[in-house]
Amino acid sequence: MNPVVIRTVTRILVPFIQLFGFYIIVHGPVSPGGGFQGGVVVGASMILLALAYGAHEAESKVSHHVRIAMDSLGSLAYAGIGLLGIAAGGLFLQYNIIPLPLPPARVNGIMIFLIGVAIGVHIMALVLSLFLHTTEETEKDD
Amino acid sequence: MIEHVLPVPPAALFIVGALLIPLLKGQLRKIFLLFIPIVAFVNLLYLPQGTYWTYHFVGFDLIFGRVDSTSLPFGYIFVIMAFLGALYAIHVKESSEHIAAFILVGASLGAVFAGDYLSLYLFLAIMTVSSAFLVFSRRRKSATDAGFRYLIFHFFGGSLLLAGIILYYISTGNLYFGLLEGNELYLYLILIGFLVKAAVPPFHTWLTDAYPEGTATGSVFLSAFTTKTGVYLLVRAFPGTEILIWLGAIMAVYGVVYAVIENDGRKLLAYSIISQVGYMVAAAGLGTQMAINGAIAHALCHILYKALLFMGPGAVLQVTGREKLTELGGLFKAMPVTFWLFMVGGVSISGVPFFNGFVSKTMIIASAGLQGEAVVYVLLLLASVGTFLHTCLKLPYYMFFATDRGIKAEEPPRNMLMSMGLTAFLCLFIGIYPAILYNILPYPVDFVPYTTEKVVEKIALLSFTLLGFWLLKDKIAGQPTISLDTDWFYRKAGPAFMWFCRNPASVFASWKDLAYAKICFAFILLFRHNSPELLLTAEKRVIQSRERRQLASRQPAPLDSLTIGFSIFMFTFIVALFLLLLVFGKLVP
Amino acid sequence: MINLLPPNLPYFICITLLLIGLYTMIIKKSLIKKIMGLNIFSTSVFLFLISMAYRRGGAPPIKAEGVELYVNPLPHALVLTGIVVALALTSFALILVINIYKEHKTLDSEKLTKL
Amino acid sequence: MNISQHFPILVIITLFTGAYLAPLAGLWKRKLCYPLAVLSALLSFLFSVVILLSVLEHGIIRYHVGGWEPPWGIELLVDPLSAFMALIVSFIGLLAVVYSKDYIAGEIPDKKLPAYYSLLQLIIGGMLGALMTGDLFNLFVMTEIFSISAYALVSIAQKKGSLIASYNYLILASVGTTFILFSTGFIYMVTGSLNMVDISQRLSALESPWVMYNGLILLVIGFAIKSALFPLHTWLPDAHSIAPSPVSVLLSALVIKVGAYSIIRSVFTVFGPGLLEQSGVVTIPVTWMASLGILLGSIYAITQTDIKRMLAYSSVAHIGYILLGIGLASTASMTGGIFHILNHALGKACLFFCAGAVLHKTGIRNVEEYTGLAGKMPITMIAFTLAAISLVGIPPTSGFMSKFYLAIGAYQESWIFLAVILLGSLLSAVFYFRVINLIYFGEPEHKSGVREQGAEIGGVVHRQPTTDNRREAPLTMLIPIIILALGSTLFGILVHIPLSVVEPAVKLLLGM
Repeated sequence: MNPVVIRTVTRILVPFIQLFGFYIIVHGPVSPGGGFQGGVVVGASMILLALAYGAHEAESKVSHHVRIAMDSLGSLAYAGIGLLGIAAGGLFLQYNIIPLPLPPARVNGIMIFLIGVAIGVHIMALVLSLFLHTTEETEKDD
Repeated sequence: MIEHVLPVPPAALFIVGALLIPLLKGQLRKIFLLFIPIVAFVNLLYLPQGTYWTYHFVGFDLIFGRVDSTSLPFGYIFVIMAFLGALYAIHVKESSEHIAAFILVGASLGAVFAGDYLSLYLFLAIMTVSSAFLVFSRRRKSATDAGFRYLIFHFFGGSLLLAGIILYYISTGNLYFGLLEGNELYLYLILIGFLVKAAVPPFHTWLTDAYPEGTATGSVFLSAFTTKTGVYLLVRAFPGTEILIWLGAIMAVYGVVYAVIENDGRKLLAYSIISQVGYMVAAAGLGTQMAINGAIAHALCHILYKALLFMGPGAVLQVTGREKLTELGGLFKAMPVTFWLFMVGGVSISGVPFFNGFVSKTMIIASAGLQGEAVVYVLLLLASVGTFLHTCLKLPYYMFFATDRGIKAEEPPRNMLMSMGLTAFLCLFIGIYPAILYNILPYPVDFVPYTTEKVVEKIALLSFTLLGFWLLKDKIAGQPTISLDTDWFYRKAGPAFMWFCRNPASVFASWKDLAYAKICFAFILLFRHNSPELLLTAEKRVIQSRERRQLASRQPAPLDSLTIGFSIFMFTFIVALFLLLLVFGKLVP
Repeated sequence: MINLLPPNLPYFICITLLLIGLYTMIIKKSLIKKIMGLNIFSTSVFLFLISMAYRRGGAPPIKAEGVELYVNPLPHALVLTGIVVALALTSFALILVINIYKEHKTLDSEKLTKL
Repeated sequence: MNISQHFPILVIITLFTGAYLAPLAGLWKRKLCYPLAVLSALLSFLFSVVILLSVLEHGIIRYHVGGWEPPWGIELLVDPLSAFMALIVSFIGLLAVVYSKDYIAGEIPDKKLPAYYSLLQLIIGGMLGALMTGDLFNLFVMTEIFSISAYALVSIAQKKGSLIASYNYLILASVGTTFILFSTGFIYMVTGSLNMVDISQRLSALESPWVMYNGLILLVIGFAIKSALFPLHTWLPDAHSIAPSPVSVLLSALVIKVGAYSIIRSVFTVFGPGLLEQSGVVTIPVTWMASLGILLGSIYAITQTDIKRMLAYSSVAHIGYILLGIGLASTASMTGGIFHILNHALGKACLFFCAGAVLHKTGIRNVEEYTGLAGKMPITMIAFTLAAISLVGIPPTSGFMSKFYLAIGAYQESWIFLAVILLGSLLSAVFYFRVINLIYFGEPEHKSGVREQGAEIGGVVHRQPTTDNRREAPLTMLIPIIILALGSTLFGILVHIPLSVVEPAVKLLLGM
C-alpha cells in the first residue's frame, strides 16, 4: 500500500467529513442528529488524520491542552445553560423560559442549538483523546 | 453544699475519672487515684434507695440507677475495693493500666445499678474489654493469648446474653431487668450468659486462664469485680433456681480439687475463687432469705480477703519476678510483714472464727442445712476444708518457708503494704463486728455466727486438716506441670479455628474448581461438542484443585486466586439458577 | 413452538448473542477477548432494546402530517446512552490492557492471577 | 420559586462542574485543583444538609428536570432514605477530598493530580445522582458514571497489581450494569415507563407476574455485583486494598452502599409496597447470600495479614449485615440495615483513613507490624480503636445499636439469622481485637525490625520512616479521622438523631 494514496485521500476527505459533522451538530434541533453524533464524526475525522499522518500530526493540530480545555469547556457550557434555566426562575435545563427578546419557540431552538454545540465540542475532543491515549502509550513503548 | 452536687451515677464518676487520668502526672495523679474512690464512697452514702437516672432512649427505657438493698452492698464493696486496689497499684507508672482498672470499676458499678437489660449489657461489655486490657498489660505472649481467650469467651457469653435479651424483648416487649421465672428459651440464654460471668464450670476456664496472667496489680482488680458481678446478676435474676444449688456445690469442690494440685500461686488463688464463688452460686440457688443474705455477705467478704490473697503473691511477683511455687520458698525472713498480712487473708478464706470468712460462710452452710440439702451441706463443708488446706497452709508454706532457694527479696513498696494492712484490718473488723456487715444486707438477719457449737465444729475441722497437712505436706507439693482442665479444649480451639479459617476455606476453593471442571465436562458430554478449549480448562481445573488440596494439608494456602472468568461464571450461574427456579415455579409465592 | 419463532426472532438472536458474550468472557483467557465478549454482550442488550421499540410500519419519531404510528423513540435514546457508556468502558478497558501488557508482558488471565 | 427547591439538582451539578473545572484549573495551576475540589464537595455537603432538613419537614421532594412531567422527563425524587444516604455520601466524600491533599502527594505523580481530583468529584457526583434520581434509566447512567470513575481511580496510582484489580472490577461490574440495562429494557417493555413510581403503579396492575419477576431478578443481581453481595464479591478485596486510601474509603464506605441502596430502590420502590409479598422471590435468596457473606467474609478477614485487605473483607461481611436487614423486610430489620449503612460508612471510612495514615507515615501495611504504634501515633490509634469497636458492635458505639435492631428483626424471621449476626460479631471481634492488641500491647522488641522492612511497599517508595516518637499524620488527614471516630461513637449515644431520619424512610419504603 502506498501511503501517498491514503494521505492524499485523507487530506481531501477530512474537511468534508468535518463539514458534515458540523452540519449534523447545527441541525440538531430540527432533524435527526445532534451534538453527540456530530462530535463523533468530527472526532473521527481527526482520527483518520492521525491514522494517515501519525499521531503527532493530530497532536500538533489539536494539542493535549486544547483537548482538555475543549472537553471541560463543552461540559461547563452545558451545565451553564442548565443553570441559566434556574437563574431565569425555572427549573434546571428548562431553557424555554430564558428571557431573550425572541418568541419562546425560537429561544427553545437556540438553546437546543447551543447545547448541541457544547456537547459537540466536548465529544470531538473526547473521541480524539481516547484514540490518541491508546496510541501514545504503545508508541512510547516500542 | 454537698447535697446539691451529689449523688451522681457512681459508674460515671469512675469512667470520667479514668478518662482524666492521662492528663495528670506524678504526685497529683496519685492523689487523684485515691480521691475518686473516696468521692464515690461519699456519693454512695448520699444515694437514697429508689430508681432514678432513667432515660427514654429510642423506644427503650434505660435505668442507670436502681438502688435497693441488693445492689447497694455490692456498690459499697466495689468502691472500697477500688480504693484498696488503687492504693495497691499507685506506684505503677503506666496510665493505661489505671485507666483500664478504673473503667472496670465503673462498669461493674454500672452493671450492679443497672435496671434494664440494655444498660446492663452495655456495662458488661465494657467490663469485658477493660479487664481484657488489664490482662494484655502484662505485655507478653502468654498474657496476650490468655487475654484474647478471655475476650472471646466473654464475647461468646455476651452474645448468648444478647440473644436472650432480644428474645426477652420480643416476647415481653420491655427490657426491665428483674426476677426471671418460667420455662422460656430466653431464660436459659440469659442464665448461661450470667453463668459465664460468674465462672461456673464448664464456663470457668477464662478465669483460671487469664487471672494469673494479669499484672501484679491488675489481678487484684480482676479478682474482685467480674465474678462478683456475675453473682449479683444470679442473685437478682435467678434466686431459688434448683440447678444453681448443684452447680454451686460442685463448683466449690471442683475449684478446691484443682487448687490443691496447682503449682502457680496466683492460679491456685484463681481456682480458689471458683470454689468460693461456688458457695455464692449455691446460696443464690437456695434462694431463701437467709441464703441470699449469705450469698451477698460472702461476696462482700470474699472480695476483701481474695484481694488480700492476690496482693500477697502479687507483692512476691513484684519483688522477685517469680510465680511458680516450685521456684519460690524461704521468703519469710525477707518479707515477714507480707507473710503475716497474707495469713490474715488465708485464715479469713478458711473461715477461722473472728475473721470475716467465718461470718459469711457459716451463714451459707447453715442455710443449706436448714433447707435439708444434706449432700450440698457436706460438699460445702468439704470444700471449706480444702480451702484451708491449699490457701492457708500449702500456698504460704511453699512460698514463705519450705526449701530456702536463696532468693533475694525485700518488703514490697510501702503503698502495697499499706493497702494490704488496710484490707487485713477490714477482714478482722468485719469478723469481730459482723453487725456492720449484717446491717446492709437486704433481709433482716437473725443469724448468730458465734455460737459455741459452730465455733467448735469449725476449729475441730481445721485442726484435723492442719494435722493432715503436716503429715502429708510433701505429697501435695506443687509439681511444675500444667494440670489438665477443660481449658485444654479451648486452648486448642484457637489454633484449630485458625486452621479452619485457612484450610477448609482453601479446600472449599478446590471444590469449587472441581465443580467447575465437572460442569465443563458436562457441557462436552451434553452437546457432543469436542472443544479442546473446554477440555483443557476442565483438565486444568482438576489439576488446580488437586494442588490446592495438597497445599491445604501442608500449610495455609493462598485463598483468592480466582480468575475473573470464574467470577463471571459464578454470576451467570446465579442468574441461571434464579431463572430456572422461576421457570419451574419454585420461587413464586 | 415453531410459530413462536418468526415474530420473536430478534429476541432469540439477542439471547444467543448474550450467551455468546458470556461464554467468551468465561472461557477465553485473553484479556482482549474478554473485552470483546463484553462488547458482544452489551450489543445483545442494545439489540433487545431496539427490537422492543420497533413497530411494523412505524415512521421515524418526527412529527409529520398524516402519520399515526411512530416507532417508540425512548429506547433509542437509551441505546444511544448505552453505546456511549459501552464506548467509554471499552476504551478505558483497552488502555488498561495496554498498560497491563506493558507491565506484565502477558495477557493470559490465568497467568496474571498467579502473580 | 424558592432557590432551596433546586438543591437536588444543584447538589449533583456542583460536583460535576467541579469535576470539569479541575482539568481546566490543572492547565493553569495544579495547586488550584485541591481547593476547588474541597469547595465543591463542601457546597454539595451543605446542599444535602438542607435537602435532608427540608425532606424531613415537608416530605418528598420531586424535581422535574427541564420542566418535563414524569413519564417523559427525568424526575429527581428525594425521599428520607435518599436524603439520608446523600448526606452520608457527600459528607464522607468531603472528608475523602480533604484527606487527599497530603496523602496523594506521595502516591501518584504530580501530572495526574487534576485527573485525580476530577475523578474524585465525578465519583461522588455520580453516587449523589444515583441517590437522587427517580428514574430507572437515569439510575443506570449514574451508576455507570460512578463505576467508571471508580475503575479509573483504582488504577490511578499504577501500583503493582492495581491494573489487574481495576480490570477485574471493570469486567465484572460491567456485566452487572449490562444486566441492569437489560432489566430496565424489560421493565420498560412491560410497563412503558421508566419512572420508578409510575412503574410500581403499572406493575401492580399487571396480569402475568413472570416478566415482572424476571426484571426484578436481573435488576437485583445486577446491583448485587455493585454492592459485592457474597458470592459476587470477588472483585472487592483486590480493588479496595490496592486503591489509594481515600479511594478505598469511597469504594468501601460509599460505593457498595449505593449498590445496596439501589437494591432497596428496586425492591421497595420500583416493585412497590403493593408487591412486597411477591418480591420474596429475590429477598429470600438475598438474605441467605448475605448471611453466608457475613460469616465467610469475617472468616476470610481473619486470615488476612494485609490491613487494607482485612478491612476489605470485613466490608464484605458488613454489606451482608445491611442486605440481610433489607432482605428480611420487617420494620426492625430495615431500620437496623439502613442505620448500619451509616455506621459502617463512618467506621470503615475511619479505619481506612487510619490505615492510610499509617501507610503514609511509616509505610506499614502488614498487621503484624502494627506493634506498638500507639506510642507513635496515639490519636490515629485511638480513632482506629473506637471505629473498630463500633464495627464489632460493642455497646456505647453506634455499631451496637444497628446490630441490636438487626438482631431483633432477624429473630422475628428465624433464629438462624440471629445466630449468624451474633456469630459474625464474634468473628469480627477476633480480627479487630488482634490488631488493637498489637497496637497497644505488642511486644516492643519487634519495633526495631519494623522500620527497616516497611520502607518499600507496593512498588512505591514511601518516605523513610522517622525515628522520633510522636509522628502523627498531617492535619488534613488527622481531622477526618477524628471526626469519623467521634461520629461512630457519638451516634451510639445520640441514636435518636439518625433514627429520626431512618424511621420515616423505613415507613415510607414498607408502605406504612
